[in-house]
Amino acid sequence: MSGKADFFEEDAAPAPGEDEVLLIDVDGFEGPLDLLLALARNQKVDLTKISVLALAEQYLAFIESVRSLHLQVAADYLVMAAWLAYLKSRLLLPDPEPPDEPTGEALAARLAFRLKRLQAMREAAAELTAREKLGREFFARGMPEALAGPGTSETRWQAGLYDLLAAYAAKRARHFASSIQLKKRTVIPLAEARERLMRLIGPSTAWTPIDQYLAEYLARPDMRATARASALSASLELVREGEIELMQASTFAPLYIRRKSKEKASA
Amino acid sequence: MPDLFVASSNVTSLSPEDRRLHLRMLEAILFAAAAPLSAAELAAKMPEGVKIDALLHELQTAYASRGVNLKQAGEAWAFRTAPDLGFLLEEHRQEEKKLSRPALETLAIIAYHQPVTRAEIEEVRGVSTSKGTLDVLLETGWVRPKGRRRTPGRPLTFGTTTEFLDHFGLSAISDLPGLAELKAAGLLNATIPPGFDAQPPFGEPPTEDFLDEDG
Amino acid sequence: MPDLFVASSNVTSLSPEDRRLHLRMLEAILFAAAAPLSAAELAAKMPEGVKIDALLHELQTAYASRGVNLKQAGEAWAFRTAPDLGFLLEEHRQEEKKLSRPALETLAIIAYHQPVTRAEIEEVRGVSTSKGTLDVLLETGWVRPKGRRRTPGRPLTFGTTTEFLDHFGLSAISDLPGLAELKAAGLLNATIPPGFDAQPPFGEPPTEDFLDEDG
Repeated sequence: MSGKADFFEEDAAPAPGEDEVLLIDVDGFEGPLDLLLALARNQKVDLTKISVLALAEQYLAFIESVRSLHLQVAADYLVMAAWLAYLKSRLLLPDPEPPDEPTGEALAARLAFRLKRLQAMREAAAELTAREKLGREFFARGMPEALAGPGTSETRWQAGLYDLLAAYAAKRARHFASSIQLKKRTVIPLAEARERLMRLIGPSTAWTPIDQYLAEYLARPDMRATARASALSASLELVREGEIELMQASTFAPLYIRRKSKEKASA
Repeated sequence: MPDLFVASSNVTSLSPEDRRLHLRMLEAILFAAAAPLSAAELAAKMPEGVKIDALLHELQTAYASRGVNLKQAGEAWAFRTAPDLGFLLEEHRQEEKKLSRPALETLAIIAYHQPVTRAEIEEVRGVSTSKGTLDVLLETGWVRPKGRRRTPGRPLTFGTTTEFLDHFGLSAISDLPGLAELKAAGLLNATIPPGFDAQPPFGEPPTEDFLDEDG
Repeated sequence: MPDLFVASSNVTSLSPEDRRLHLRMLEAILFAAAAPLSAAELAAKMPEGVKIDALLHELQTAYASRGVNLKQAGEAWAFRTAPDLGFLLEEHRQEEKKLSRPALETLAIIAYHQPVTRAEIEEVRGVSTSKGTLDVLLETGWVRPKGRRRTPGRPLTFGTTTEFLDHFGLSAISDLPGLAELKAAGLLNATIPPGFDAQPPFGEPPTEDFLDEDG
């Protein structure tokens, strides 16, 4: 790299435009293989000539850049990244080969095969859509005549497989919904929380962490959330009424509670 | 203007390729038409200056001895089945009816849970099945009584027929996707409670007397 | 007037009148139906012992250059207007079923790899199938279950239907564009075929020592 490039930020990244396009499209990728295929196409060479190593590096760099922006990266992209990092190490350090495992070259070939296969199916899909189609370029008889059927019944019943499956699925779904045993959630009502809190605080006017009053509930995982929520709501109500005072040093810091002294309350 | 010459020229002055193309065009238009078309309507769809009457009569002659004839009714033209082959057609058009939702549900439950009794169908459907629904299904030829359950009351069980498989393009009942497969395909929008088999309960040993099929 | 239907008669064991009647009947049946009819369905409507395949091919040849063609779609047959005349019939154009990119890709994978399981489709695409892919394809009627794979779990396989072939103007699955080439390149294999050239992993230009092949 020339020294000059260091002075000009825009020269540092060889193709910032392309990266930006990819970043914007990150949600548009349908999984890691799709992203890899897009990167391979960016190599602007025939798929048969892609460098799997270069591709792995581009993918890892891309995921890194996305993560550095604190964007959520779906787990399967990270799994692919981990695998590509492994592949990279296998390609760069071919010795010693772990026994009973395919060589780095074999792994790379496998990846290239999957990319080529996906690309082939993309092209096949495009060719299918480009075909002359019924109802678009060629047509059926506009005035069909009813053929004599084997039976003599007056009605010909119409039903498709999709309708049949959808009907069954919908019926079962409703059945499941009605047979679901909802676990009875224990919820502490606000009134109860309020009464309890006042009783526990008692006459004490010393700052005490609110959790201390809830210790009995906090030990039980199923009660923890509802105990905290009810206690907080009740305490806010009590503050408004001038019964108690609340104090918190910072976000997520312990919440302290005390009875408002009567002298102050009356003052 | 060249148009005047085209208009005044007779059919034979056209190249054989053009005449053949015009016949092909007319054939395709008449075939795809949803209603009989008058010569004027046909002419409007054809290249300008085409002698529509001559073409129509040529096509009519070409099809005169075929299984399908080009018929003129009043001003309008249409392809119709040759009158002597009328026996191939329905005398009165069969009414095409869509299977009702309850019938479709019942059919699906019979297909998935066969052999199944009426009470069992109702248990899955959550509503009582009207006699009409089962009658319709029996009429379709897709469902038939399969036997009697060896339980008190010896209730009749139902199952699907070969015609059912043919109609729905299935090679076997086991081709029906199971609950997990329905969910994976995006057809089932519910959590399958544990204990429900991923696969439908096919091939269970029958605990019943089969009806004599010939009887 | 030239006979537009110059049918070559190879089937000579029948009297010419009988053969002609059979052709006319077949023509009438196929003209009357809007949907493709299978050779078996056609045979059921014809006199017993008729060589349906020979008749179908004869009819297909007779109509090959016409405005209406006899098209094969797998096991089934139907008359369709010639594709080059589509411009005349724009009024009949139906709104195209717009498939999402994943659905189209899945359709192509099912068409080229059939019978194929959902897991195999996902392997090719590298993502799990989302809702609105397989269910939408089943809804189009182009895709259907094709039996279960004899592997653990007996997964359901999918394949394409007659409607798929009819819609895309394919006479058989083997008519899919590029199918033979893809097969030859091993790209329809589930696993990497032996001899599939390992890609140069270090980004070198592909080594071109073709001389080795003879050695």
